[in-house]
Amino acid sequence: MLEVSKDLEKLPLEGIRVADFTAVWAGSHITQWLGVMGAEVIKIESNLRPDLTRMVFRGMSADCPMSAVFAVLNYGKKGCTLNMTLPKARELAKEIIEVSDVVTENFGGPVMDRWGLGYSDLKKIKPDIIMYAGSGFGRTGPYKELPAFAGIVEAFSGLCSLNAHPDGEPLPMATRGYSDLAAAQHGVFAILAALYHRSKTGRGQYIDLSMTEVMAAFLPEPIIHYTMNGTVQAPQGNRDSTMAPHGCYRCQGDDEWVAIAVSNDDEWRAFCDAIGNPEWIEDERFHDGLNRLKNQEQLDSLIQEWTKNHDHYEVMEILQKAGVMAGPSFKVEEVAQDSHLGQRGFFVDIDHPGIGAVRLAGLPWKLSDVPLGNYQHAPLLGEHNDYVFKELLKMPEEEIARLQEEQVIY
Amino acid sequence: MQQLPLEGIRIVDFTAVWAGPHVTQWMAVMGAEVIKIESNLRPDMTRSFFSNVNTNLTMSAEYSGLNCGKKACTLNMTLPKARELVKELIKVSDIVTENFGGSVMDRWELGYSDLKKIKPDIIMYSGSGFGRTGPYKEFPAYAGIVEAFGGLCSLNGYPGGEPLPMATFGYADITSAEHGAFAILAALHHRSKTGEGQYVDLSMTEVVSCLLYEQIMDYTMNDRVQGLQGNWNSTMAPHSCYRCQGDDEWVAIAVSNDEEWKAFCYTIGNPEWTMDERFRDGLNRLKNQEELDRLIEEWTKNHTHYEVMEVLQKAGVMAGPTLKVAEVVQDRHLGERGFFIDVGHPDVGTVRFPRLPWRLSEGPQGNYEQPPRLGEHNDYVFAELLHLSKEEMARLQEEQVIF
Amino acid sequence: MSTQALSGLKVVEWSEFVSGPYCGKLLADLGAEVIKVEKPGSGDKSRSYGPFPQKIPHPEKSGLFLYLNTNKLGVTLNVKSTTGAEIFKGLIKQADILIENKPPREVEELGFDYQSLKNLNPGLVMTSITPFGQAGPYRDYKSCDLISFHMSGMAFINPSDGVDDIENKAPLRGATLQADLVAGLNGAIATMSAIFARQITGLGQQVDLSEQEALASFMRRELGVVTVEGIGWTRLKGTQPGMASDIYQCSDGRIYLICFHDRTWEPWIEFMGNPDWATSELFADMASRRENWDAAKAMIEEWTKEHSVDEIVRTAEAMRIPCKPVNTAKEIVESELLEARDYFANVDHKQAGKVKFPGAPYKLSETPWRVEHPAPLLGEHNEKVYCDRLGYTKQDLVRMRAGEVI
Amino acid sequence: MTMQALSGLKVVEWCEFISGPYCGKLLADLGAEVIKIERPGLGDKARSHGPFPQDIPHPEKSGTFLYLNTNKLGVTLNVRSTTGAEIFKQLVKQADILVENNPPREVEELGFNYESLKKLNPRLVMTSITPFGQTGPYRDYKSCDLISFHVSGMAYINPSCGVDDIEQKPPLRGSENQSGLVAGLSGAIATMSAIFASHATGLGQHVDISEQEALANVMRITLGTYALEDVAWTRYRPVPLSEIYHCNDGLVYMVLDQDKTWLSWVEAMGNPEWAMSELFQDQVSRRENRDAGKMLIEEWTKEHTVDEVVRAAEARRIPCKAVNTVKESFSSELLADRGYFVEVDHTAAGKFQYPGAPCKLSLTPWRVERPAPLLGQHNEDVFCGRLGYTRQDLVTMRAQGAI
Repeated sequence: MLEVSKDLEKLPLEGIRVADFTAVWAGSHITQWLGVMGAEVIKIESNLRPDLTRMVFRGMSADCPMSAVFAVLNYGKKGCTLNMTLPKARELAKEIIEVSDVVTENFGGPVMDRWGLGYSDLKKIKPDIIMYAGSGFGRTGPYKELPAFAGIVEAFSGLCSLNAHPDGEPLPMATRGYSDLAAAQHGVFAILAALYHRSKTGRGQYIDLSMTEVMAAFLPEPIIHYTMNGTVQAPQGNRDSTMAPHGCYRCQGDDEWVAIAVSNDDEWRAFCDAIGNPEWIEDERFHDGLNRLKNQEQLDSLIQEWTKNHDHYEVMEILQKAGVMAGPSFKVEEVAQDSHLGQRGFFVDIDHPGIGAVRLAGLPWKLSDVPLGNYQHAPLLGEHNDYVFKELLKMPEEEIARLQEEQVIY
Repeated sequence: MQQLPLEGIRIVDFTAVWAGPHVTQWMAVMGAEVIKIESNLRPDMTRSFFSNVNTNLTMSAEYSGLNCGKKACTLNMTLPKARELVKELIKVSDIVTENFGGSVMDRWELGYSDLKKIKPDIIMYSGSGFGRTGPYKEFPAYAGIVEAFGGLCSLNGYPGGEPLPMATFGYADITSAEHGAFAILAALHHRSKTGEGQYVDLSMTEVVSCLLYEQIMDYTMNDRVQGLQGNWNSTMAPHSCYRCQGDDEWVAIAVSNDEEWKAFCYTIGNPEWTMDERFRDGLNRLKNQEELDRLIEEWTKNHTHYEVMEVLQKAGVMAGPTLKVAEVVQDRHLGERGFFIDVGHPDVGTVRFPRLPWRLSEGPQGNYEQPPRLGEHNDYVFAELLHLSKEEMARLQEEQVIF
Repeated sequence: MSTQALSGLKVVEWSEFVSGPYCGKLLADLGAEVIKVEKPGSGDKSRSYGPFPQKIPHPEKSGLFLYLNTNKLGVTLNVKSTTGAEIFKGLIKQADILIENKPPREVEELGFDYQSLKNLNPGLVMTSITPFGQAGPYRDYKSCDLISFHMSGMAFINPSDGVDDIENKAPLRGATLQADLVAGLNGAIATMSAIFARQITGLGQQVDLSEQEALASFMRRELGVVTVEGIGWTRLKGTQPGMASDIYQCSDGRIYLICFHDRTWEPWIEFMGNPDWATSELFADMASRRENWDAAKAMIEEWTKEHSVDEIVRTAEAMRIPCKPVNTAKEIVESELLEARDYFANVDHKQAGKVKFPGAPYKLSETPWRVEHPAPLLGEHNEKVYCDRLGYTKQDLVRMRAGEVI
Repeated sequence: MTMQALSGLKVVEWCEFISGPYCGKLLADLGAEVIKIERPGLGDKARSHGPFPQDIPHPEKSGTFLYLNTNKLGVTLNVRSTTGAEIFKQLVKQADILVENNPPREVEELGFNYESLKKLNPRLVMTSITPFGQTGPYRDYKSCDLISFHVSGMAYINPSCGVDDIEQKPPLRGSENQSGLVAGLSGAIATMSAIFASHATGLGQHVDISEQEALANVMRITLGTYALEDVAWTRYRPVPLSEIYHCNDGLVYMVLDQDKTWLSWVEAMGNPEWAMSELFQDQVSRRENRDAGKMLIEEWTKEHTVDEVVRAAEARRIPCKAVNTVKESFSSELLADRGYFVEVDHTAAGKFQYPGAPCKLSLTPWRVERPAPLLGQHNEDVFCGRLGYTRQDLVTMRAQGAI
C-alpha cells in the first residue's frame, strides 16, 4: 500500500491554477487528473447547483457527506461555492479566473456565454487564459445545444453497435461513463498541450472537445472499414477476425471466467500441450489459424470443457507459463484485491471526512522520479471558501460574511 | 529408368575448340548422339593444344575434357561431295551446332535457311564471340578477348591494381556454352510440343554482360563504373583470402553480420575484438578492413587452410580453403559426391575427369564414354546411318571426301 | 507553417501496433516531431492488420496503420544488431521523449532500460506502455486487447444491461482495441506531465504505464462503490445503481433513451400521450421507478416499437430528453453532425490513395490539429534521419541495408 | 502473346539471392510460369542488395533483384507456418518444377525434401542448388560467392598472368556473383534434362547442384590437363603470349598463341629483329620466353593507341580487343546494333536498361513480359485465383504472418 504524498513540491503542474466549472463525470475527471498532477483546481459549485454526483450513490444514507462516485472523481481538488445566478458571483468568478491559468466547463449548453464568461469575455480579463469546453456533440454544429450523457454518445457514435455478442444486439457499455472518461482524458491531453504551447509562446487558447468525436477516434478500425470498403463490421464480442481461439471461457466456481487468445500456430501448439491435448495439434479442424477460425464454435466448447475444471487464476498461470495469452475476467472486487495491481500501488488510501480511510483507484501510471501525486480527499461543498476568498481574492472577513448573507457565496 | 534424358536426339556437331564442344559435351552426357565433324585438314585444334602428351592428333587434355561420349567422323568440307553427305546426315539429325570464326556455314550453303529446306524442324545453334549479326560478326574471338571487351577483366584484379585476365582460359567459353546448351534444350522442348525447329544465335559478349548484370545495373542506374574489388566485398568485412601455414596455402573467410563476427572472434581466441571500436560493427570493419585483414592473417598463418575451414564452419562462420588444382581432385567432399569419373583413354588408360556438375536422383549419371579419336566412327556414320556401301566409302576415302 | 502546440518536442517512437503508436500519434498530430522506428522488413505489426482496400493485404495500405501514424517520420532499424543499437542510441541522445511498448524483459536484455538510457540523455522522458507495467507479478505476461479488457474488470460488468439470459453469457469484450487505445491515451497524458516536471527539474524520468490499470481506472465509479460502499457489482440485471438508461427497439431501428429522472420522465410520458400505466403509483418517483424499471421499460418499448427512430428522437430532443439513434460506423461517418464539425480527415497517401479517417476529437483555437503528412512508407525517412540527422553516408545506407540493419 | 519455348512449364521458385533466382529467370525469360516464393517482410535477400538508384536502399529498387526476377510472379509465404506449409504443398502439387536453394538441413526439417514432395507430386522435378550439394561432408557448411570461388579452385589459378609479384598476392576471387550465376545456369540445364527424362518416364526426380562443382566444371580443361598431363596450373604459370598489353591510352587483350597469328603480328610490328630470334620460333619457346616477349611487344604497343593496335591486329584477323569497363561495353556499337539491352519499366523503380537475352532464339524469342514482381504482388492471383482462398483468408493469413 503506497502512502499518499502530501509533498506537492515537485509535482509537474505545480503553479497552475484551474477554475473548474465542470461537474458529473466527464468534467470532474479532467480536473482530477490536473489536480493529481499538482495543479490547484478550484471546483466552483453552489448549494443550488452542487455536483450531481454528490447525490449519486446507493446504499449510503442521504446524510452521508460524500458519495463514492464523487469521492473517486474529485480528489486532489479544492471546493468553493458561488451562486452563479447572481451578477456579483460572476464578478467574483472573474476575479478567480484572473488569477487562474485554465478554465474548464462541461455544461449542457452555452451557459458560460450567458454568464458573460465565454472565451471572448475571458480573453479580455486574462489574455493568455486557456479555456476548455467539453460537450457531447461539440460547441459548434447542429447539436451544440443538446444535453448528452455517456450512453447517448456511445449509442450515437456507434460504440454500442459494436458492444455486443457476435451478431447480437447492440448493448450499453459496461460502465456508464466510458465515453465520459475517454473524453476527459483526451481533454486533459489537449489542455496539457495548450499549457505547453503557452509556456513557449505566452499565448492561451480555446479547446472545444466533443465526446462523440472522441468515441469516433476510438473506433478507427470499424470506421475505416466503412470509409475504405463501405463495409459495416459486425460486432465480434470476445471473438477476433484473425485469431482463434479468442474468447472468454467459464471456469470452476460461481460465474468465474477466463479470457484466452492464441495469435499464431506456435502458441497453438504450446496451448494444446499445456492443457494436455497434444492430439489437437494434428486435428484437421484446428491444425492452422484458418481452420481454427472456421471451426471456432466447436473449438470454444472443447476448450471450455477444460477451463471449467480449473479456477481462472490457475488457467492464467498454466497458460502464461507456456507463453499463451490468458487472464481472468476479473470481477470488480477481484480487481480491488488483485495482487498485481496491489503491488504496483494502483490504489491509494484517502482519509475521508465522515467516511474515514477509503481505498480508491489512483491514476494509471507511475512516474519514476515524482511523488505519487496530490490525492487530497475530494472537497466537501464549499470546504475551501476561506482559502479562495480570503487568501486568493484577499477579501476582508466582513465582506465574505456579507456575501454569504446575500447568498452570493452559497 | 535406364534411359538418358536426350536419348534419340542426334546432333551434327561442327564445333571445335572450347565454347562449341562444351555445348555438345553437355548434350552427349545427357544422352544425345553427338557426331563430331572434323577432317585431317581441319581437326579440332584442341586435339593438339598445349599438350605435353602427344601431337598425334588423337587426344590432348584440352580435347579429352570436352569431348567425352561423342562420336567422330571426318569429312573434307572443302569438297562439294562432302557437303552433300553432311546434308544427308543432317536429314537424319535433330540439331546442328557450329561456332566458326565467321559465316562459314553460309558459304558451305549449310546456313539455317538452307538446312530448313532439307529438314524443316531442324534446330541450328551458332555460337560466336560477338553474334551472327552486327558489325563484328566476321571477327574471330577468344574467351580472353570477349572477357576484355565485355568488361569482365576490368573487374578481375586486386583493389587499386590493373585489370587481369581470368583464371582459366575459356571462362567466357564455358559459361557461353552452358547458356547455349540451355537454349538448345528450350528449343527442343518447344519442338516436342509444336514440331517447330529454330535458329539459336549466341553471342559470348552478351553472355558476359549477363554475368555482369550487377555492375551494368549500377551503371545504368547510377552512371557509376565499379572498380576492382579483389577478394573484398562492398558490404561484408572481413571478406578476403588469407595466407595459411605451409607453402602458398590460402583460406577464404567471409563474415556477413555481427553474430558471425562475434562467433569468429571467440573461435579464433580474440574475444576482445568484439569490443574493439575499429571492428565493433559492419560499418567500422569495412572502414578498417586492411588492418583487420592483417590481424586475421596473424592467426591464419599458424593453421592449415583445411583446419581454418573446419574450426570456423563449426562456429557457423563462412570459410573455405583456396584449393589448388591438385587439391580439388583430392578434396574428400568432391570425392564422396562422385564429382570425378574415371574415363577410359586409348593412350593413357583411364584418367580422372570431372563430371558435369549435377546429380540426378534417378537413373544413370550420363554418358561418359571415352573421347573419340579422329574419324573413329566413320563406319557407323557412313555405313549404318547413311547406308553407304563398302565400295562407295572406299572411293570417297580415296577422293579424300572422307578424310 | 505556423507552430503547433507541441512543435519542438522530439519524440522517438519504438512501438508496435496500437498502444504506443496512438500515444505517438496524439503527440505528432499536435506538432511534435515523432520518428517512428520500425523493424526492417515487415515493419509495424499493424501494417499486417486490416482494414485493407478490397481486403487485399498490403503493408502500405493498412487502414489501422495509416490512421495511427499520420504526421510521423518513418525509419527502419534492427535494434538487435550492433550498428542498429548504435543508431538507436544516437536517436535517443537527440530526443526529448521515447515511447516504447516492448516486453520489459526484452528492453532490459537490449540494454535500453531507463537506467541505461538516462545515462545517455538525462533529460529523456521514457514512456513505457505495456500490458501490466514494469513491475509486479504479471510484468512478463503476454496480453492483447481481449486479455487486458477482461483483466481490467471491464468485461465482467459488460454489458450493463439489455440481455435477458445474461447468466449464461460470457463476460463481454467491448468494441475492439479499446484497451490499447486507452493505454496510448493515458501514456500521452503521463508523458506530457513528465515534460512539465522536466521544465521544473530539468530531468527526465520513466513513465510506467499499465494497460490493465488504464482500463481499470475507467471503472473508478464501480471500484469506488465497491471499496467505499462494499457493494458487489455484476453485469446481472437490476443490480446497477445510478441512473437507468436503455436501448429501445423502434419501428425502424433502435434508440438510446434516458427518461428516468423526474426532469425527463414527465415530458416523456407526456410525449407518449400520458398512458394510464405511466401515471400509476409504480412509477410515481425515482425510487419506485427504480424498483419497477423492468415493467416501465417493457411498456415504453411497446410504444416506441410503434414509432420511427426519427420522430422519437426529434420530439424527445425538442423536449431536451436525452435520446439518440443507436448508430453503426456507417451512420456516424455519414452523420450531419460530424460533417458540420468538419471532423473527418481525408488524407492522400502515395500508395493507399485517399483515405478518410477520424480527425482530432478536440479543436484548439490557436494551434489547430492538422495532417502535415500521411503515415510514412516503410523506411521512407531513412535517408532524411540517418544521413541528414546522424551523418551517415548513402553508401553506409546501402551497407546497412545489405546487413539488414535498416 | 505468341507461345514461348517453355510456355506451359509451371515452376515454383523457393529461392533467395542469386543462384536459384538466376535458374528461375532463365526458365521464366523463355516462357515458363515461375511463381517466386518470398518470406513475408524482407522478401528475397537480393532486395536488400544493391545497386539502388542514387544509393537509396529500397526493397523494390534493387538492381540485383530487378534483373534476376523479370517475368516471375511474386508471392509472400512463411513456409514455417502451418498455413504457409499447406499452401506451399498445394503449389508444389500443381508444379512441374521446384527450384530451391535453401540449406539442405532446413529443407529436411521442414519436411520439404524430395522424398516427401515426390509423394505429393511424382512428376515433380526438384532442383536444389546449394554451395556444396545435398551429400558429402561439407553439405551443411555455409558459403558465399567468395568461399565458393576459392573452394572451386578457380581463385588459386586467378589471375592467369599480368602481375609481377604474384607470389606475394593472394589467390583472387574474380568478378563478383559468378559462383551463384554459374550454379544457377547449371541448374537450369540439369532441370531441363530432368524434364526430358520425365517425358519418357512420366516421373520427376531430384536435381542436386553444387556451386563448388559448377565452378570447378568451368575448370574442366585445367582439371583435364592435370589428370592427363599431370600439369597443375597456378596463377603464376607460364602461358603463351595471350594477354593484356599496355598501349599509350589504355589496354588491349591480344591472343598470339598460334604460329599464324604470331607471324602476322610480328609483321604488323614491322618485323623487329628480336622477333626473329629462335627465342620465339615456336609455341614452346615462345611460352618459355613469355616475359621477354611480352616486354618487347609492349615496347611497340606503348607507342600506339588502343585503336591503332586493335585495328592493326583485326586487319590481320588476330583476335584483339580493348580492355573495357562495363561502361564501354554497354555503350559499344556492337551491343547497340544487336539490340541487346532492353528497357524495363518497373512501377516502383522506374525505367532502366537491363542486360537482355544471353542468346537469340529465332522462333520463340526471349522477352520481358513483365518486370520483377513487387513483394507479394501476386498473392491474390495465386492464392485466391489459383488455390481458391478468399480475400478475408488473405487478411487473416497476413495478420498471422503466414503470407
